[in-house]
Amino acid sequence: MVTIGAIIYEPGNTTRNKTGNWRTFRPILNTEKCVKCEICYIFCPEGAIYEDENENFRINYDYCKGCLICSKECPTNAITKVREEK
Amino acid sequence: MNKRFPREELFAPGHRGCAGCGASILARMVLKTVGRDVIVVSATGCLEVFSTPYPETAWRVPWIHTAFECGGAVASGIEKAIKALKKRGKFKDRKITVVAITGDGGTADIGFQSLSGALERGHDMVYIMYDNEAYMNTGVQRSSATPLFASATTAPAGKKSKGEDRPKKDMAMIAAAHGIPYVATACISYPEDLMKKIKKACEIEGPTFIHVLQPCTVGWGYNPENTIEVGRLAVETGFFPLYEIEYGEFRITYRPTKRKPLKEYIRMQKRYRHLTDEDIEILQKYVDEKCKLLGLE
Amino acid sequence: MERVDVITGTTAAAIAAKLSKVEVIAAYPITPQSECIEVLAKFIADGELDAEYIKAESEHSAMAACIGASATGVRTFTATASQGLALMHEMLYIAAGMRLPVVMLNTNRALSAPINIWCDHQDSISERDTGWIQIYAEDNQETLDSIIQAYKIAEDEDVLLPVMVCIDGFILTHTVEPVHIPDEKKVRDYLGVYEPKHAYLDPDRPITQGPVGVPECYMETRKQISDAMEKAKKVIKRVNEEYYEIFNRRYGNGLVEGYNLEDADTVLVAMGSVCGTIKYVIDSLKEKGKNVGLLRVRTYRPFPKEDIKEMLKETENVGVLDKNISLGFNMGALGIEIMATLKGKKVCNYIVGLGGRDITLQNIEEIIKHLEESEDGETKWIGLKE
Amino acid sequence: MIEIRFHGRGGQGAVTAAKILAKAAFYDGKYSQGFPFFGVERRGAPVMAFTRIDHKKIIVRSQVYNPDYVVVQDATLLDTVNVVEGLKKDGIVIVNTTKDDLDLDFKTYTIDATGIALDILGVPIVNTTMLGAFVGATKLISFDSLKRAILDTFRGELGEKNTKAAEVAYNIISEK
Repeated sequence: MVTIGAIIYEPGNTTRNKTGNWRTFRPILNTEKCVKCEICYIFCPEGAIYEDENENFRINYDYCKGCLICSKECPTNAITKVREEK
Repeated sequence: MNKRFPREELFAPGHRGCAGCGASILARMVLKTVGRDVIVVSATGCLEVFSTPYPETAWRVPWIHTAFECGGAVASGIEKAIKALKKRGKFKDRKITVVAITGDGGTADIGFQSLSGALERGHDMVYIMYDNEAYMNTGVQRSSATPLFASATTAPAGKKSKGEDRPKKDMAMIAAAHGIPYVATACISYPEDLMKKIKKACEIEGPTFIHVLQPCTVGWGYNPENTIEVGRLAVETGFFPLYEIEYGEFRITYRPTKRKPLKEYIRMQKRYRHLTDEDIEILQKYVDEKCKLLGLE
Repeated sequence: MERVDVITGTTAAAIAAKLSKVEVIAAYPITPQSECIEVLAKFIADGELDAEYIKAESEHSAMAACIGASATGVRTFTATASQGLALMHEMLYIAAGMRLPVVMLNTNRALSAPINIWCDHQDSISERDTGWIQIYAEDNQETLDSIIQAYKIAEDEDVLLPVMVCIDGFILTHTVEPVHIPDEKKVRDYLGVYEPKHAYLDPDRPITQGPVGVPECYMETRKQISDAMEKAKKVIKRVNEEYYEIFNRRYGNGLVEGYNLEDADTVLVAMGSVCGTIKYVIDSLKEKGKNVGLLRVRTYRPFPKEDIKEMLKETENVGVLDKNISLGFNMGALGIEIMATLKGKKVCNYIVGLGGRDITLQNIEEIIKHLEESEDGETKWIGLKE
Repeated sequence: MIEIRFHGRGGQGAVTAAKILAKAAFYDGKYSQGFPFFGVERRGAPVMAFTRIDHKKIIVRSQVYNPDYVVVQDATLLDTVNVVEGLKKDGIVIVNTTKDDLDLDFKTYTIDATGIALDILGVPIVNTTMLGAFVGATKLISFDSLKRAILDTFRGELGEKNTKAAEVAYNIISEK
C-alpha cells in the first residue's frame, strides 16, 4: 500500500537495492599497500568503502558500481581492477 | 590514528546515481559535515530523482522535494517553521540546520527568483548549488551555468556553432551581491576545503551560499573514474577558482602553485571535443582575465 | 470574549487566521486580497499574534514556503487571488499531493487578459482539479467561520487535504458588515494544536517527503486523494454541525444550502455572494406569491453530487449561475457538473458577473423568467452589453 | 432598506464615511453594509461609496442604483458627475457647499463642511463633518452611534476633533 502523501518512512532504504551488479570492472583493494589516507573513502559516490573492525578499508561489493574513482585516486596504487566475470 | 573524515553515512548506498556520479559524492560530503540535525531540501534534479524513487530513499536525514523552482522558498518555510516549533518547546536546545541542495538549473535559472527572495529575506539556511553545468537530469540541455563553447543538447556544436555561445553565469558573485554573510565556491575534488566551507556556512547565522562544481560523467563526457580528476583540473587551471566571501571579505582559499593550461581540462571532456586549439585559446583568455580579476595569477 | 465588529471579508479572514493560531504565514500582496495579509502583518507588529511571517517574493514562493512549513509540522496560512493563484497552480497540486493541510483565502478575481481586478470565479474554478477542498462563502461572517472550519477539515486524519476558502473580490473583500468574532480561547480549544502524524520533517524521525512517484505508485496516490475527497464530505458535514453546537452558526449541511426549495419548481443553483442577491429576489417574489428556490453550492470540491441530486429530484427548471466560462464548451463549470449530476434533466446555464460585471436584481429576474420559458437546457450570457 | 450614496474625490474619505456610517447603524441595532464603488480611481478622481441600512440582515450584493440619499462631499463634483442619478423621487441630497440653494430638483441640504473641517481639523477632509450633517438631516441613526463609530476609526485627539466637526455640522443641519 502506498503511504499517505507517498512519504517514505524508512530512511536510507535504498540499501535494499544492490547496485553491485552494475559493475563491469571490480576494484580490488590491497590492504597491505593501503596507507589509510581515506581518499578512496571520501570520493566513493556510493559510500561503498568502509572500515572493518581492524580499521582496514574494504570495498562493499553489494553496492560498488565499479566507477573506479578509488583506483584512479589512490596515491599508492593499492586499488587495482579486474573484469567482472559472470 | 586520527580520522580525516566523519564515518557516519547519512546518504545511503543503493541509490540510482551513475557510476562515478559527482552529485552523490557531494551529498555524502555535505551530510558528513552537517550531521543528523538537519533538514534537507532538494529541488527537482538529478540528485532528487536518483535518490528517491518511491518507495526507496537514500536519505537518512529528513528530506523534502516539492518542485523545480522553489528550493529557496521551501527552505524559507522550513526555517520559519522550526522557529515556530521552538516556541512550542520542540528542538529547544539544539540548532536544526536547513540545507538546500539544488542543481545549477534549479538555482541559476528556474529557481533564481526563489533563491534571491530567500537570500534577501535573511533566512538562516545553507544553500548549496551543485553545478554540473547543464540539465543533466533530462539529457544535458544547456543552463545559464553551461560554460562558453561547451556542447549541450539545446546548444549543440555544429557546422555553424561552437556550442554554448554565452559565458557561465556567475552565481557566487550574484549571491554575494545580496549582502549575505557567507558565500563560497568549492569543488568535490577538494573535500577538506569543501567541508570546511560547509561547516562554516552552518555555523554562520543567516543565509549562506556555496557554489560547488560537480563534474558529471554523462554530461561532460569522460570516463567515470575521472570525476575527481576533471574537477581537480577545473581548479588547477583556474577555470573554477576556489574562494570565499565572509562578511564581505574576499579570500582565495586554494591557490594552485602554477596554473595548468586550460587545454588539459578541456581535452578530457567530450562536450568540448569540437574545439580547435584556437578556440581553446579564446577560452584560456577568458580564464586568464577572470583569474586576474580575482588575484589568482 | 465574543464580540461583533463591522469589518470587511478580508479582515474577517485575517481575524479567523489569528483565532486559529496560525504559526507560519507566507504571502504576497495582490488586489483584492492584500488587506488580509496587511491586517495579519499588523497583528504581528502589534504583538497580538505570535506567528512567523514570510514576505514572499511571489505567490509561487508563498505557497512553496507554506508547503515547507506545513511539512515541518506547523499550521500555515496564505491568501491570494487571480494571477497569484494561477502562479501557484503547480504548487497547489504539490500541497495536495503531499497531503498538507494548508489553508488559503482566495479572493475571487478574473484572469487576464485584459487585466481585470474585479470578481469572477475563473481563478479558483481553474484550480478545481488540484486536490484542494474549495469552500465558497456567501458573506463576511461565513468567511470567518469557514477559515476556522477549514483547519478542522484539512487537519482531519480522514482528509489531510489543503483547503481554499473562496470569497468574492470587492463584493466581500471591500465591503464592511457586522461579523460575530468568536472568543479566541474557544476557537483555540476547538482546533487544538496542529500535530501531524503522517508528515513532518524532524531529525529525530527522518522521513522523505516528495519522492519520485514512479508509475507503480502514482495512480494509487491519486486514488487516495480521490477517496479523501469523498470522506471530506462527511467531515465537512460533521464540522458544520460541531461548529453550530459551539459557535451557533451553520451553513446548510456544510456542503449545500437550500433556500425556499419546498414547493419551488424553479430552482437556481449558484455559489458565493450572488446567492444573497438571489435570496433577496426570492423573498420579494414570494411576497408576490411566486415560489423560486436556491440551491447554494457551498463546497465545490468535493462536489456534493448526492445532496444535489436529492434536493433537485422534484425540480423541473434548474438554472445554474456561473461566474466562469469553460471556453470551448460555452458553459460554466458548475453548469456542466450540475448537468452531469442531474443526468438528462433540463439544466439552463447562465454566465454572469465576469470580470466584476454587476449582477443586478433585474438580471436575476430575467434569469428566472428565461428559465421558466425555456424548453431545453441552454446557455445564456446575462448582462452583456450590445 | 435604506441606501445611501457618497460622492467624493479619491483621498477625501468617502469610502471611510460609508464604512463609518455602516458601523454607526450597527451600533444603533441595525444591520448594515458599507462598500466603495469598485473602481481603479486614484487620489483626486471622482469616487463613490455606498451604505445600506436595514432592520434585518442585508443579503443583497448588487450595486446601489436607486439610493434614498446622496451625500456630496465636494460641490465641484456637481459640474462633472450627475450626483442625483437614480435618486428616488423623494430622496434627499446633502451637499458640501457655501451656497444655500443648488436647484437640484430634490430636497437638498447644504452645509459648508469644508469651512467646519478647516476650522476644527485644520485640513479640508470633510467625511466626518458630512456624516454629522447627514445624521442631522435624516435622523436615520442616533448621533451617539455616529460618534462611537467615528471614535472607533480615529483614535485619540484625531477622534475628538472628528466627532467635534461632526457635531457642529449635525447641530447646524438640525436647526435648518
